[in-house]
Amino acid sequence: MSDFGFHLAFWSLGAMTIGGASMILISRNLIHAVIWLVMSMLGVAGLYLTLSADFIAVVQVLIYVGAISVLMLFAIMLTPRAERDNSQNIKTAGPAGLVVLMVMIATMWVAIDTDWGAVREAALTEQARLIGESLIKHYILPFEIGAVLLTAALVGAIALARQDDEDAAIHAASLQAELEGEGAVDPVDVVDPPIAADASDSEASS
Amino acid sequence: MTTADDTRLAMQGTIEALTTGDGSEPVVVNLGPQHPSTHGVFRLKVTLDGEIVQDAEMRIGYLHRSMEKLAEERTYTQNIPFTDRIDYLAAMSNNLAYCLAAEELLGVEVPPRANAIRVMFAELQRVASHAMANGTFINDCGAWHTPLFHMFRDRERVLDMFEMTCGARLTTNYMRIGGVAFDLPDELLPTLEQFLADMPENIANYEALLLENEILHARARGIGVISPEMAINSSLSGPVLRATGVPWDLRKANPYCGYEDYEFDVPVGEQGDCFDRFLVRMAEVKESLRILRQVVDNLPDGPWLADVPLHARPEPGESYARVESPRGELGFYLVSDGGPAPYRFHCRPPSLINLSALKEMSIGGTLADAIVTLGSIDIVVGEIDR
Amino acid sequence: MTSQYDATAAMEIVNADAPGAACVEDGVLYLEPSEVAGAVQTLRDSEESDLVFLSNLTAVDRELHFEVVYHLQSLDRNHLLQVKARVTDREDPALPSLTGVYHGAHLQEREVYDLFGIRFEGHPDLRRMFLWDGFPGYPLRKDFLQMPGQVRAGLPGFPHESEENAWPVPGSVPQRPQHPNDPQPEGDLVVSEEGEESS
Amino acid sequence: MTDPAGLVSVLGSTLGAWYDFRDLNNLQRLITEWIADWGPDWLASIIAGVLGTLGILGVIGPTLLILIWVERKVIARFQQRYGPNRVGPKGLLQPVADAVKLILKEQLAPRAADKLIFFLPPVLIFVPGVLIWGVLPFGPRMSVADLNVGVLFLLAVSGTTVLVIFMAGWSSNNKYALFGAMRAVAMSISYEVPMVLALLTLVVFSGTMSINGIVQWQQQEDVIFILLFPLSAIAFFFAASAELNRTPADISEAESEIVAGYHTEYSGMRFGLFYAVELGNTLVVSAFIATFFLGGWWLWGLDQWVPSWIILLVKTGAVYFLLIWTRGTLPRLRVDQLMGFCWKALVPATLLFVVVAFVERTLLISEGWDTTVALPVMAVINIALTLGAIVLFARVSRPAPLRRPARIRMAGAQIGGLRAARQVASRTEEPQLQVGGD
Repeated sequence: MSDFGFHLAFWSLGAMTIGGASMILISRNLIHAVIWLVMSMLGVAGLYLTLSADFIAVVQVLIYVGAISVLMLFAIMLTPRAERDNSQNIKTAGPAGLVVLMVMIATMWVAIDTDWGAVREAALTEQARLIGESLIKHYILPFEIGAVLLTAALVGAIALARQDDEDAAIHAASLQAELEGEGAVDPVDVVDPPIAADASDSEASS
Repeated sequence: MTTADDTRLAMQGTIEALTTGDGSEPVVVNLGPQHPSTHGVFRLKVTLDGEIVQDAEMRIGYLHRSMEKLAEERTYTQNIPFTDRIDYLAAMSNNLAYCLAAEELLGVEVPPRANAIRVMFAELQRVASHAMANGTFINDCGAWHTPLFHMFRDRERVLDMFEMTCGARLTTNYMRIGGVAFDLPDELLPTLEQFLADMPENIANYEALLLENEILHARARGIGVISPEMAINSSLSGPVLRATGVPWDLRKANPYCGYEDYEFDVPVGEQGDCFDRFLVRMAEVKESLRILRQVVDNLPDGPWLADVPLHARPEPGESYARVESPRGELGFYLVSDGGPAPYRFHCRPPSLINLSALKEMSIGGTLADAIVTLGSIDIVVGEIDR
Repeated sequence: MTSQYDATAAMEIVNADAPGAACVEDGVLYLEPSEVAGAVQTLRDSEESDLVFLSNLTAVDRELHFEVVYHLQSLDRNHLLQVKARVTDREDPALPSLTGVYHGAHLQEREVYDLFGIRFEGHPDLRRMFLWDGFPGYPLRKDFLQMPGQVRAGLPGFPHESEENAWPVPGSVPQRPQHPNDPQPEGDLVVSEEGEESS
Repeated sequence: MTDPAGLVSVLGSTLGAWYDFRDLNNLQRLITEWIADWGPDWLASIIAGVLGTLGILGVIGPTLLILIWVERKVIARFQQRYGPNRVGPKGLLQPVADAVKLILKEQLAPRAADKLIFFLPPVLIFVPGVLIWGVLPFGPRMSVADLNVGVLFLLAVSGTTVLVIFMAGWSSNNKYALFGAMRAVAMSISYEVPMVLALLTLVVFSGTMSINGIVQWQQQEDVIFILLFPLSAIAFFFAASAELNRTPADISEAESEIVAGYHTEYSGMRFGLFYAVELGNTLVVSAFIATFFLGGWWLWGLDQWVPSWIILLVKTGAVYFLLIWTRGTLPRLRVDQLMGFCWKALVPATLLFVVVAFVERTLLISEGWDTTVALPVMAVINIALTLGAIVLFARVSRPAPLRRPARIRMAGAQIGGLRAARQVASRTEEPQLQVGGD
């Protein structure tokens, strides 16, 4: 591809990425922010394409746009009052901005200072194969550790999500007791299910 | 409001959330009044926790036409067309029930041919109504109208026969106090013969398509279950009651129009779930065809309308007549004060009363189950609201 | 064939449990309004009457009082009993609710409340059903929207019986001018006469 | 390969000439080469891209219009109706009339809707809908972009549709729409897993991620993948029809439950766009099923005689008919049943077949077996495995209420209440009707 096309793509994708990222900061609605984030991620995927990294680009879309942003939306939807204006924590904005600015300057300095040794070669064709081979040959240990970590995280997430009804009942009862001014309550008292299923109704005459 | 009040409220909210579910807020969804599955302007207000129904409350009255009041201003004969509009999917049954009540009040003897014709049309109406009920039920289970249209084909043929006989398809206004309005036209019996000849194959087709359908089983079995005790206590009737295993059919229990002369059986279900209601309706269609066969074979000759004055003034008194309409026990309670119009005209609507247990049937199931349950009860909003 | 359950037998069953709760007039069982729920429960639970099925529940406005009518059915014994209760207070009519005895009474009692205004005490959810909250009056009462000229609701008689019964009943429906169905006043036929002349 | 004396030869063409309608790529190549002669590189590649896009749109547009008619006609035949037959010959212009009507209709937006996000989805949903066509090979060289990560591209692009659906449902400020969106998202996340696994089977076995590569592998080995991996084909078919929101998996726009799901609030042409994309997606999924599992543009040498894209279209039509058929026949599953089916049945089954594919591929390479013998044997083994898995699933997965048969008994002389009910139920004779059960 000629320089003109490359520059056109690079600058428009860069604008898309940075514009999307800026809009995340500006937008006060969390759902809007996620949608801007998606735009930013799509820009990054496009930048990968200009680097002839097909595989990474496609994976970027598959994972970040198709999965992670959807998960974020899910999380926001399941959070009470997610549509609330999220611009309240204005007190911490100053220090946080300072930290971010410093990190950004450091990153840019590294980026500019490093000699990247730009390669002007034909695109790698069999990227997936190369990545796969390096993953299971050179980087087998980190790959395995990552896999174990992810499995552990998965199990942990399930364990957390399956919070027992018992816990909820105990919590509710203690709150109730507090409300009535009775002090703490013995958990044993409330473990019984609150409503016993009426067995007589479910028995047909058969 | 003080801060302490705020805190109390928040705590109460948390307690509620913790005891009702996984700490999430319930969502209230209005199914209706305009909704594809409420079969008319019926509104079901469901409170959902995720997809689970926590509470179901029905709001009705969108189709209320104050028929009971209007009927007090019209003569006994003039009231017959109202009964068509009460349950517009089973107009013949409603005509019949009202005429029985009026005849009881007036002490009219109905000629045998009229009785046979009444049975014929009541059973045809049952076939048509059950075709509609089962078709829409499968639709509520999510089928893309295919079984519905197949069953509509049968219903169309029944309606054609109605049209042939009395000129109307839905609001028939065919029954009269003392008989029926017109004798059967010549072309009716051959059409009915053909219909009776074709139906077994059609029913076999439906059974092949639907009875062993695993998805239908998964959607309808064990859904909307009600026990026979609860069903009787809730005054449920018709296929909803019979699906629980209670063999209660007014055609057998209190035969009218000479039903005792016909041989038929009362199908009952076992588990009282939506699928049993569907099966009971399928079986009832077959029994109706059996009755129709006998009616056609033993059709008596003679007058079809007793000599009843159009301007009848019944003696003061009251009557309560019931028939087994496709939806259940349909009763008319008439009170006369000796005047030309009923002093009180009351309809016992099976659709409305069958909804008594809707809440109990739907709570604990998912939203989709509630829809299937509602579909299996087979409501007609005209009859609910009157 | 469903038989009518003997009202006297039913009275005996009820009175054995709550003396004086029931009486029979003209072959119809009348219940003491305050005892309705208990009496019906007795009839339901009694082995002999076995009236487990509430077939119908409605009311009739007898102008001096309301009559609430219950049709109770025994399925296994296949008999029907008509039970009535009189509510005399027209200003604030009230009756015990049957919802504790029959679950099926829920909607029927709401309907009666909606259209007659009879309160059923103990009903868990007594609201108007067909009409909206705040609807003025109770339509099935005979004095609902009482018409001018002391004309009673309902049909007074057939037109052939008396001149007075000819439609429209005087005073009941306001005369609409110029309606095609109305009998035209004299002198309005000029148009047609002209038409005849020109033709 | 010698040029067979086919239709094309009769016309006196030689392979690779621009008028060889078997491979329309030649025409595009002619144009781009001509531009490259005098113009800059980038213009040629842009023109090539535009031509490809136009070609795709030229295929989708009219096909959609015809497909609406076909679907309605076929469904109507299933339902003993005539279907559209008033507008134009045989009702062929009905979709046009519908489109005109939709365009003329007022476009409503709920007052409380999130306006920007509400207006975007009907447009955005077109992007993946069109992009996905780019990697579909219509012939040996007839695809707009023959990516070497084509399979991944397909999954990535189809995955973004969910986001658009979510935007539509969320911004409508309607509970039905929100329910539809939540269901669509939950279902799409779930069903992507068996879809990926089913395709992974093919990728592992054929050793390429290029879609054209997979077709060429089938051509080379003279076998279609549905014979080798029938369970993957079934799983992919079901997962795809779930992603397409078609009965029996149309829970995200379940008419009888949540009216129209995520597009409840869209009116006029906005709804029309959703509808069109949905139909277009159905077509493209049929095409991909035909490509992956039925050999795509290849059909045991017939592709030498008949233009390859016609073969693909015929296969697509067959799969599409199957989709219409299931839609016209089956009721809808419930949300939890659909999810359960995905996670408890499809994912383990497809995972099993990924392992099977690994083993078989490794054996083929390491043992150096003759594929003409080994592949049929493997096909037989895999078909047996598939049948076994299906039977096992049918046995194990039935929930408790379905294990008992539903019975209808006749009351006979017993008419009455509970006592009669007990008598009827205690009868020992065969019930009148007995369905279901183990």
